[in-house]
Amino acid sequence: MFKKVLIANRGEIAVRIVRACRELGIDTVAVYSEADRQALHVRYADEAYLLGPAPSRESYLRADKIIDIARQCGADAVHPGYGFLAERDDFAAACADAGIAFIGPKASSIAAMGDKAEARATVIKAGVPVVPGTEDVGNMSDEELLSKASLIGFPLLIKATAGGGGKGMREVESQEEMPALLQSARREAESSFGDGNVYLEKLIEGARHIEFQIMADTHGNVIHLGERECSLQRRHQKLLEEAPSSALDDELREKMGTVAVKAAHAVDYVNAGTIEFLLDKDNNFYFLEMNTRLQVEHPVTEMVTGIDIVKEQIRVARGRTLSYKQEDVRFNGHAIECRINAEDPYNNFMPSTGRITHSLLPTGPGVRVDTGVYPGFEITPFYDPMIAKLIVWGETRAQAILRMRRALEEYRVVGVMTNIPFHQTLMDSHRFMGGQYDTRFVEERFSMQEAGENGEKNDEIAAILATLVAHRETELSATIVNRNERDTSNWKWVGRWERMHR
Amino acid sequence: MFKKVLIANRGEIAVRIVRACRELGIDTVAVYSEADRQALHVRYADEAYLLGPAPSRESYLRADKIIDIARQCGADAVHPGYGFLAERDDFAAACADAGIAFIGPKASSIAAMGDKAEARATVIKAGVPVVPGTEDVGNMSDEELLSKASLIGFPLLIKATAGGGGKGMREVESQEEMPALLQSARREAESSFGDGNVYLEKLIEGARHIEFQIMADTHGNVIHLGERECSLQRRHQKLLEEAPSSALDDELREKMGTVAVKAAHAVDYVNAGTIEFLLDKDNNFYFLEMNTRLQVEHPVTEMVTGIDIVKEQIRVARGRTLSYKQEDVRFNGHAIECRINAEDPYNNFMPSTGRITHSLLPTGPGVRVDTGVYPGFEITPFYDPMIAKLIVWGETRAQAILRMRRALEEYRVVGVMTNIPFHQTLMDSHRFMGGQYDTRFVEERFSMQEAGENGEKNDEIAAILATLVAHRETELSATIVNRNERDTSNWKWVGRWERMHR
Amino acid sequence: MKYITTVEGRQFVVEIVDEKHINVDGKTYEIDFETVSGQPVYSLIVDGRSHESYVYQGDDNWQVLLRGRLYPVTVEDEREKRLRAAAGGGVVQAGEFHLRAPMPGLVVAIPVTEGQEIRKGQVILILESMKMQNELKAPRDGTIGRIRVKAGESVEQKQTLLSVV
Amino acid sequence: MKYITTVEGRQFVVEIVDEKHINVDGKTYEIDFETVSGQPVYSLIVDGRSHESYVYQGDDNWQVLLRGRLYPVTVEDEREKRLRAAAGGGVVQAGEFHLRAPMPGLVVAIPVTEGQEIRKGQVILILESMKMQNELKAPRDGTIGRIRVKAGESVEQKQTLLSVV
Repeated sequence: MFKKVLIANRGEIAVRIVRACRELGIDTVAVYSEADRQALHVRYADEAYLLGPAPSRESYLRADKIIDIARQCGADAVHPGYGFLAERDDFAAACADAGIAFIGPKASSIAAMGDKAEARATVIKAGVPVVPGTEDVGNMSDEELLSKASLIGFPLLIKATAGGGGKGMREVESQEEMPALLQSARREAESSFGDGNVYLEKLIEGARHIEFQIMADTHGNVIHLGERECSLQRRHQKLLEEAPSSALDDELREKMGTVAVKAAHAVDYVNAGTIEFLLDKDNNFYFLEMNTRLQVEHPVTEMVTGIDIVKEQIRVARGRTLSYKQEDVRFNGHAIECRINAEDPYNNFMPSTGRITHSLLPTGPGVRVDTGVYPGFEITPFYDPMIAKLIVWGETRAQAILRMRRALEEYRVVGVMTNIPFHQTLMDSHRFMGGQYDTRFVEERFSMQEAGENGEKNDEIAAILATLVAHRETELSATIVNRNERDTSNWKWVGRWERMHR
Repeated sequence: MFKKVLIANRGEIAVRIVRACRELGIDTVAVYSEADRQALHVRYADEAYLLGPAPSRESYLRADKIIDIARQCGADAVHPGYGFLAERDDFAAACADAGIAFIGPKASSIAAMGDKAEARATVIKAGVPVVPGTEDVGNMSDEELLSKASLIGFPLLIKATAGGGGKGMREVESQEEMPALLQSARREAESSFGDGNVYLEKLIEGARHIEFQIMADTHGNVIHLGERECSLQRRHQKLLEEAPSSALDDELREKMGTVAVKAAHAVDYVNAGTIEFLLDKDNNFYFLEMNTRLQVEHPVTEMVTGIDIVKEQIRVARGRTLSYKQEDVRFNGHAIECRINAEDPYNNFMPSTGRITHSLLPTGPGVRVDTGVYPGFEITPFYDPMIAKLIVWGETRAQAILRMRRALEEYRVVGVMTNIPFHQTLMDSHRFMGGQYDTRFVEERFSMQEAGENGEKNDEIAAILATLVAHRETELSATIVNRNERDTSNWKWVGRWERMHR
Repeated sequence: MKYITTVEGRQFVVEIVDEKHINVDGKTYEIDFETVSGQPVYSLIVDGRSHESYVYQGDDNWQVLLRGRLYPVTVEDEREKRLRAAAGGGVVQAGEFHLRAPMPGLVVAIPVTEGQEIRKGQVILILESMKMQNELKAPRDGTIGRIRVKAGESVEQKQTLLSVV
Repeated sequence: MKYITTVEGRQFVVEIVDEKHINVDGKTYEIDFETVSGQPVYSLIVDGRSHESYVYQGDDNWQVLLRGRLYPVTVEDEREKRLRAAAGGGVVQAGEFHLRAPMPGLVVAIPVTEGQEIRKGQVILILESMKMQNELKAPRDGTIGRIRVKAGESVEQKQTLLSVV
């Protein structure tokens, strides 16, 4: 087994990887930016090295520095997590050149799947169905794209060639609005991936986003661990994922799983990866893209299969054969993951920054929380707003939903706004309970306000609470007029009073 | 289903029951003592009523008040948890008389099993093997006991007739020391159960403490959910439990399980219960006692079977038939529970009280924490010292141990001393890893010091840390000589400085 | 002490009788009200019902987060109420509006120019933070006044970006 | 600033060079030392090795809890060291010892009487707390002095129960 693994990431996923290494008896090396000195992955790791200033370009994207550190500290492998350098084939190659194992696919597979246009071409050859769109390999001018658009037909999607996570993605209703949207798409793609290339894809309406988890070893074995339902998105950002999907039956699952495995074979894939499909109302499915890395939502698959995906990643990266054959993979119960973001659900999901002053995690049976934050930690504007993943397991989907409700109600975070109320409202929505939703549901058919109407209202209690707090504050502020008369007990009050105003 | 359940308990188990009710859509009613106004079960429940002053006798043992509250708030069931009123047949009867469902066995079963001496007599009739001892029903004088002692032979155990959890239990090596030990046993029994009666039992040496989880419904169905290994004890207090036990193979498991079910039938048992056995080196097993309630360590069984025991308790109390048949019960992987107590492992496990100022819970895959405390909560001397249960699941026992090590290392509690270091040392002990231990292991063959020698030492880092802290404190105390010159920022320092001296 | 408290248009007269009692619209309740962990998290027991809420100050009101629902609440004592009534009351729609940065970030684009007429809801600035592009919209119709930042500039939280007159 | 630091008999000379450097027995290390969440929990990075520890004050030393192991550490600056040396050093065995309650609880029994000769380790008082009976033992041989409490009495933490002379 590896002796020492460097984790080229931050936040909850870095912590997740530290845990997997610990449980395999492997030493861990954290890297961190100036903003993350107190981050949990730094606190938990055996070694920690500073990369540079807070902005990603000067820290977590500094491939060169990271490889130097790995060399100097004698790490024999690097785990990239997701985001940052996870899908940069040049980084994977550089690790290999430095004689350091990259815990992920071969550089060539990342390149093949990383360029979305090339990926489409590759899987089409392998006989995998894709969404109609521009088949040409990247680099198209606005003019070319505008002309192609009419052939594909509207509505359509502009997507970043180097893209992922909806960045640089725009939806186009008509020829007229397309030029402006091309601009903003290229701009976002440029700032996110340093590559402004985009391509077009027909928009499948009423579609679900279904993805399959792939595990492959270096001996040619490729299996899938079933699907994840990821249709609940906002601005192409996933908000909630489930396994299994209420849209699939065993037959369709096997059919799509087989195609997913075929797509992975097409780029002779190794390690963990995810094949994303669009599934339309008539159960036609189209290859969307492959994420050549560990996925944010991998825990829902772990909960229903009992397989530790990160540990398995490390094993196969070491050259071991997969611990499971396809027939060993059994699905048990239902799992749901809510992404807890530092953002204000009552103000257009505006990101929220600040210091977490208090937090109470939901625990108990069937509840798992993956997080990189804790009370006293500062949420900065430099990285993505996800501060935790709340995952629950239940014998049935209904039980999982009831458990998630219970867990969300227990979860307390003070210091930043979170989208917990959004998830609570979602849990109460009848369409979600019925499993009847597509990728448009959140944006087009869900509103915090309307949905709220279903839940019981409690104006009077709210009035009483606000009045009591207002009253108390008036009294407190009164007690601190004369500073000189303060004694210790007063300071405590003041401290509290100041916190209340943070 | 029930509409409203009153939870006649406190701490982690009250929270556990609130969760089960929530997930079944049942309203919850908490009761609390003056010391528990801010306890988690009060914060989480839908309703909360004050019982009285902190001491149990004036609060959680006030059966009369609790039943009045249940009546007045319209609760249609009461869950007693464990301890307090859980094994008081008069309380179960009183609930029935008040037309409130008691979520547990019939009063008659509690009575039959509650009097340890009678219980022995009952199961003997049913053909269940028991440890040799005084067969007579309680109420024996010291003289009678002393005379019986020589017939049973030494070493032997004095046990409280009304007992449980090792309270009022004493081990006797010889006739000489017996009178004194009888005194202290009766004294402790009196103060714990208001009943000073004791009986004698032969001491089985090198024995393991193995218990079976029973679930029974009102329709005569009784099943077992497998065993729990509870041999790791100190002063007859369980410290760590596992499922399954490394001492059992499938054949022995089935044999003991069948006997356990037979013992439950003997008192036509209903709801959840536990049959405790002693298992000697030659795999002979003896009925010890039946705990006619939910057990502290029930989560390890939940982790390996996937069955929510508390929800099932509520269902069968409502008159439903069991959701599972014996053949539906499957065991998957291995689970371990560490009881996290507020006590000082470096000072004879002396209880530790105080306010928890900081806490960081271990989370992530396969980790579950059941707790009733949080940062800001005060640990008082009135109730038992268990502040949390840390439970992990692994595909194998080895993986469970590695995961528990990881979780214990992550767990931070500041404000009270905990026995976390004890568990960490235990996880490193070779005999524990080998699964080779009996009920005497912790007291006779385990020492924090010796065991520690295995682990790596780090004197130099400890020296550096202590020096840096001492240095910082000297500087800080210097900054606060002149009180009048303080400004806000200073107050913060002072607050911190004061906390550091708590 | 008497307060006039308004929740989404609904008005309550709340009187703090003493530590353990309040009166709402003439009905008296027994209450037990405590702060949890010295945080703006409050535990309130009213006649046996246990409620926990995160209560914090909004720009001009109180925000009460209760069971996954946010209640905007205004609390005024009688004096304040009278004063506002005298002042003609109601929230003032006119006057200059200053667009402030809701969080630290990078100004990506400013699709408007000084003096330009704008509509309520129109995007007037794009701010990038946490790797997301956030579109800041006009709160009402008006004209763009002074623009204090330019594209490519990093801004602090609450920094004034531009004004709408 | 120079300190003489002793861990279980092992002595280290630790010099605080500056914010980022210390010198231990002549060897200089680069360090990054921070407290976490304003708690006595410390994060220390020494030449890349990351350590986290709970450090608190014992009666006459520092207790360092590091990776599940407790290190009792004494830290003295040179002046203190010299003073102690002059005073003859070593922990004083003689003198009156006051048995204090390690936690609040109920005195269950006092199996000794004033003036009674006792041996080190002998049980001199039984205190019930958290439903457990805790036997408090004599720290050394001696004679029971004044007994300040009686069975059945509730006592506060740190309250003096009796003395051993």
